[in-house]
Amino acid sequence: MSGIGLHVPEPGARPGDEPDFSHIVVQPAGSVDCPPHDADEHELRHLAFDLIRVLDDDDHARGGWNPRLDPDVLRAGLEAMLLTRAFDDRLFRLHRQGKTSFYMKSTGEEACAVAPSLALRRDDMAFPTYRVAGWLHARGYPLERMVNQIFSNAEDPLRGRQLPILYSARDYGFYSLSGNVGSRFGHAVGWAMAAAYSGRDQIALGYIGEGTTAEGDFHEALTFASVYRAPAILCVTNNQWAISSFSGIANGTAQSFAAKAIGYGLPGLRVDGNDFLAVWSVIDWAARRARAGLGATLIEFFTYRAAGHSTSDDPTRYRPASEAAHWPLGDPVERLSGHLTAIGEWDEAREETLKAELAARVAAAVAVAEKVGTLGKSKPPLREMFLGVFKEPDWRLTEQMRELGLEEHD
Amino acid sequence: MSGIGLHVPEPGARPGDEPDFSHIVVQPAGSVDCPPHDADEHELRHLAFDLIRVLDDDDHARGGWNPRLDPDVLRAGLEAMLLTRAFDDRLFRLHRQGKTSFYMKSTGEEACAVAPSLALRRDDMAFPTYRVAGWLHARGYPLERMVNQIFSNAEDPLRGRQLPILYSARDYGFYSLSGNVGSRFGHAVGWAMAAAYSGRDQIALGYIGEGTTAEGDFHEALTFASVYRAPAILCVTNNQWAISSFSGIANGTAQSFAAKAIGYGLPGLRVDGNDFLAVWSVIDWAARRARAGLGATLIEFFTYRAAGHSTSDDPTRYRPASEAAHWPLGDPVERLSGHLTAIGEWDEAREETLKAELAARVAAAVAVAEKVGTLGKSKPPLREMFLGVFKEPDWRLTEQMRELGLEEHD
Amino acid sequence: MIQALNDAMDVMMARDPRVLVFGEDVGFFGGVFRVTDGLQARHGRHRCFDTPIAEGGIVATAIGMAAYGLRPVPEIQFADYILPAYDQLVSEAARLRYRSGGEFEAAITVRSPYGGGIFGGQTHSQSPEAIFAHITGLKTVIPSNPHDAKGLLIAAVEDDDPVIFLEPKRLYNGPFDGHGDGPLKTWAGHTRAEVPSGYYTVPLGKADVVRPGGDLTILAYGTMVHVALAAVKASGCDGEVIDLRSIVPLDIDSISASVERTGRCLIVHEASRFSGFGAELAALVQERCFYSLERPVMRVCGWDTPYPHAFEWDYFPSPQRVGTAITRLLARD
Amino acid sequence: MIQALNDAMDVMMARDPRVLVFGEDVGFFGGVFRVTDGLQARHGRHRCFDTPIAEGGIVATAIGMAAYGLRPVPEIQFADYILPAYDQLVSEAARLRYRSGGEFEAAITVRSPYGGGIFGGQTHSQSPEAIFAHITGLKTVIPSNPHDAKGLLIAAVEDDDPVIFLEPKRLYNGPFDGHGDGPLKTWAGHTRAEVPSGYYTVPLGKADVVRPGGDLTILAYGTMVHVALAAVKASGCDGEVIDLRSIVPLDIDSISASVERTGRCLIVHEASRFSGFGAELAALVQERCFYSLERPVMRVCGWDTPYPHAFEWDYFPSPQRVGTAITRLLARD
Ligand SMILES: Cc1ncc(C[n+]2csc(CCOP(=O)(O)OP(=O)(O)O)c2C)c(N)n1
Ligand SMILES: Cc1ncc(C[n+]2csc(CCOP(=O)(O)OP(=O)(O)O)c2C)c(N)n1
Ligand SMILES: [Mg+2]
Ligand SMILES: [Mg+2]
Repeated sequence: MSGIGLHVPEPGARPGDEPDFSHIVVQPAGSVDCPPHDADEHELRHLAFDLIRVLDDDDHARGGWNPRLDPDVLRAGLEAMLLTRAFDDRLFRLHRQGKTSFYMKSTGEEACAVAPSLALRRDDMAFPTYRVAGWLHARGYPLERMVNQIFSNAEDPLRGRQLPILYSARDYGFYSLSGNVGSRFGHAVGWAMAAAYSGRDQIALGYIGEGTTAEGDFHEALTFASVYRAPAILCVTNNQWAISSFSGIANGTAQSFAAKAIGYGLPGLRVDGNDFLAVWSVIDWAARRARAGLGATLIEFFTYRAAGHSTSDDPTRYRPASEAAHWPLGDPVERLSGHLTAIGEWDEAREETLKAELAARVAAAVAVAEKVGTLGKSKPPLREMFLGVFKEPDWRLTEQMRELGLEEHD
Repeated sequence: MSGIGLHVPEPGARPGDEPDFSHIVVQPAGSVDCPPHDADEHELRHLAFDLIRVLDDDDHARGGWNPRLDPDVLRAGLEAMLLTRAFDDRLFRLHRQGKTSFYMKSTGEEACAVAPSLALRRDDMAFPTYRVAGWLHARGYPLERMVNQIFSNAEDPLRGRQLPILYSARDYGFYSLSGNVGSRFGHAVGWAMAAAYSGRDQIALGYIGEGTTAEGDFHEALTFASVYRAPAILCVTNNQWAISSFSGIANGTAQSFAAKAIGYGLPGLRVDGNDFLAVWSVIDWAARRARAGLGATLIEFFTYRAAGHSTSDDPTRYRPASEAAHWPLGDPVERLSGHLTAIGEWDEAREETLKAELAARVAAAVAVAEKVGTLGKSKPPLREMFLGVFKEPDWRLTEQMRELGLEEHD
Repeated sequence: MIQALNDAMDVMMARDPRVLVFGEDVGFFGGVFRVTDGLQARHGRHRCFDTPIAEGGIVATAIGMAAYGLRPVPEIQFADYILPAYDQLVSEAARLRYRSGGEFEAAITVRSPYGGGIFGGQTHSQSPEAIFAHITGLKTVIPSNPHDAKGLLIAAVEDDDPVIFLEPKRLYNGPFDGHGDGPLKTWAGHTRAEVPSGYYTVPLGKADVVRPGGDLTILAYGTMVHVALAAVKASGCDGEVIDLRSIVPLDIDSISASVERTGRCLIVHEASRFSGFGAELAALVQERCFYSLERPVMRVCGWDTPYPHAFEWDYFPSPQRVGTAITRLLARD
Repeated sequence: MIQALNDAMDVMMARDPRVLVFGEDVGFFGGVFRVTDGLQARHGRHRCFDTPIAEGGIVATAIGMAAYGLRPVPEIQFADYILPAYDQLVSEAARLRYRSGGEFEAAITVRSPYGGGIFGGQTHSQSPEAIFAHITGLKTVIPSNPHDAKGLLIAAVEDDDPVIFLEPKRLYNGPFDGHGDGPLKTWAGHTRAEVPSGYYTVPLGKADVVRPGGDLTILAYGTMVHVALAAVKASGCDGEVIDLRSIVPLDIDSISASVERTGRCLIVHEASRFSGFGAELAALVQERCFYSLERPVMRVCGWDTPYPHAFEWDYFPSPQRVGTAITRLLARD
């Protein structure tokens, strides 16, 4: 289409239309070459336009990007993804019951959080979005701590100060979240630069949604990463939607978010985000590159946001209700489970048992947290409102505490 | 180089070193193909890594990008470039004499301002940087108005409110400048979208320095241009330096600023910015593309800032004093003059006459402006300080005017 | 109030082809608070559309459009997210006419849901008006009811200066008296909920004495107008409540006249106190009415902390806190 | 003062390997005002380096480094250009400890040349302190002389909270009494120009009574301290001049004690008046010292216009304007 007039892009399908993913080219698993991790950037440019996939339709792993993981690792990944899903389902329902003010699911995108969490080291640091709770589940973060945070109750590790799910978990390599999108992407690069400056081989992993790549923060982070060769992995989770806006509102006429790497002289990898093995593999490749002092890699996780944006959202208002079911790259949990089954390391019975066990674990954690209290029924001591603003409260805060009848140390 | 540690890039040469431009690959003029202006973006990607050149070392125009301009047009371009240079030289000296607070030259980059100014229409709009005064000279903007602005005197068209050289000249297709770099790049896109919305085939030309491409504004402008297919030409003047920082501080490991276009799905053209014909030609190509409703083009003018950054700068502190003389792409004025001579349309005598005439024109304009007054010796009426803040001054401004003994309308 | 704001844009889009509405999720979806619902369907995709998530880019685009001659009405999804556009608003929109000697101007109206009271936590609850009030060249409008919201928004769109239009999101669906645990009220039946159809304006810079009184003057805007009214009622005093409606331009005459009469002044806002807009109001009142003042000008504001999720109802100025201040101001020595 | 600031960084870089200095042109070149001159040569390219022109990116990088455990000291080339980093400073640096329950903190010191008086026009002259003062979680420091500059900068670098360190560029090369046409003075011979070598601190939050007096209290910071002193001298009155040194934390006790004694208070700053930091000072003084005040608190500030190039000396608060205010404050009725 051309001609004069203001062009405003539209997605292929709106409510009432048939879902339309005909524009998505799904390359066969194993068909994309896997160059060495220390290859020159200009030899890697085509990868930004390809789609790296390992798991084939017959549930087998194919090609040079196959990470050849131990079945135990695969099972750990499956468990963490299933736990993420069980937790999401339960907490979403608790929101409906008014026990918290807010919740967000990551249904369909679990592999993008879980595989990196398992693939990277404990002393690396993720700079998360609100949609990668799987990182914490993969590392065994205590479930009741998460629920306490979500309930803003007396045991909330963030002391009632933060919106539900905006976790911070330093010891689990999970940087402080905030409601603003994008503004931590550059922190990942600064953290990585600090690690390099300190002579350590730790790396930072930055997450950003495809919609958020439009923010200036994204560009500035990539620029700094390129200039200082920061040991960072910068990941765009392209789940096709940013609340109600389709990815074309962020990307215009471009087809690949990974291709943005080219302008910075960085490798850009485009990967099937619903393929646990492929996600693991590109993270591992980029981590080896970064630890070798060769700088940052931009990765696009090509996936689909199967749930609504948040508890405040109703996606049937702007996209066909059945769109998720038509997503050509399937479901990450089913695909990994299918692969484990195909290689004889898993079966339906084990999965059912595991699911029941995980549901019970979540229920138990919720029960513990509910005993402490749900939103409004329990909260941290009121003085927490005034603490942590500065290292030491100044006279304004102490006076204001006094006005509320609080002492600084009580 | 690799290995752990914080990598900080350095230019090839510092004061005391031999200038080193060995990393610059100069492709022969005429060697880069010229695809049709309505070609698909993905067929154009290689252009972002090439260097479009028309004028050869023997002063002849070569290849598909030769715009085949009438000698009259070439002479107009030469005259405007020489005028820019004459004006710069004179005003720079006036700063030394304390007649103004500030001045900036564009020596070596005149073609990047003059060729687009002549190639585009009067109803198009440039969103300039402080280094494209040639745009105004090419369109016959009255010299004494420029000098009055530089002197902030009673006849200053910007009413004493703005730093010297931060012109605004709507009728000449020249948008209001400001001291902030980059923050008008997105205005170009908005203006272009407004033109398209209005059903007109006007286009906007945005200028930005290569150093300033690091700002988030740059990325956001390109994103909007891509999404809404804005009829804009977005130009990076890569003059190798941003005050004391070499281009590697903006571009990291990437070699091409034009390549940034690829991530937005836009064509990126890299052009010899000291080649008047090549600059003209890429602007014309991009303008035809934009007017056809095919959206924006990113252009990198590959050039060299031969002068200091501004009157506050001393470039010999951070780069070899002789670097400009070693610039492999020569001088835009000499190259165009050489070409005109080679095709028998110009000679040394005519050039000497023209130079003398231009110097006289500049001197005459300065004399007129000096009669009005130089900085501090003459200024617009004091009430101009309070006008134009709002359409109508509110009580605060009227009270403050009164405090200074001014009436709103006197 | 949502409908009133929607109406205002609808009216202006119908009257003036130069009016465009855009922002994150405002197009097909109609905005996360549904304030732009139906505008795309009625006026076309090229007049009401989604934008990339780039607040700086949204405002930059709007300024460029305004420079061309259009009258863009961009939305920033939450006022908390206006900060990435702060440079565009301050360095560009606010200065364009001034620095260009009048050649260009930025007649844009930046709408944004604002303020707390919906358990939105730190970044869906903030009240950043003070950082705009300080910027010369910007106007800042904050309506407190549907009638004003529509009339002020139309006036803002027609205004040739850049306007920051902050919509107290706690008032979107009904008035709110500050009792976090009270029943939800809708606008139905509220005197200022009757919104004339079609075009009308409420001028910028005219405060509204929403409750005349002689005992003391309460200056408020947005949600706090309702909290102040509730507090006055509860206190049983004869307090005068002034709804400023716009903080720039500020209706200084109404303020001075009232305080000169009452001799006591209380300022209420949600934003944290230190260097908030209440400071300017206090400074102005004591400058202009010093010799009429019986008591120091008092402020009841958000505490000097970030907006805290669990402590929302401790942070948000309550009728009780306002009441305590009223008592102090009215106390005989 | 340039040397004192350079010294402070040099001392801290030598003492603490976590201290890094970076910004536009600060590396090889040593900064456009030469404040970082020699630091790269002495401490290495990885400890003092140039950055891309992206103020938001500079601050974001600094925050990430601080989260790792370093103590970055980024420079923003002019305070006018800090606005693209405003979101990073407000939404991230100021909130990081609070929202993370203390897991991370942003111990950064953002230095920036600030203020007018050098014919820098609109965008090399502004004084944006008020937009930082309002942000809870940020500290804001403004030195007025070389001695304090070094001691305050060292204290800022050691502070665990994010600090905005604004350097009045008119004072870089000498004190300045506000007479735009007077001869240039250097720091030589000034009592506060003697800078001890090595490490020392001037604590944040302690004001300095630079001229004790009984007639009235003048609150000032940065360049205006010198203008205030000149005005007091010219007026012949016994004015007390207080140099606030940091506006957050604010030394409220010194302010109150002085105004309670003098009963008259004048506030002077370069930034435009409306909703400037002087508003908070006026609000606080009348709240705390109301019954001691003989006159309304007055403000002498930049006008409510952008910073105007040709009218610099009409905009900049002059000793004359301060003198007029003194006369009004001291007038018998
Ligand atoms: C700076 C900022 N602007 C806008 C928002 C409102 N907002 C929250 S999530 C969101 C969509 C983000 O989409 P995307 O980046 O694709 O992430 P996803 O939700 O798909 O994971 C928006 C616009 C915000 N939180 N922060
Ligand atoms: C937002 C902003 N940051 C920093 C500056 C200071 N500054 C002025 S010019 C300049 C260098 C710009 O370099 P470049 O973009 O390459 O343009 P050139 O001067 O080479 O034409 C800098 C850093 C500014 N004016 N605005
Ligand atoms: Mg998304
Ligand atoms: Mg440059």
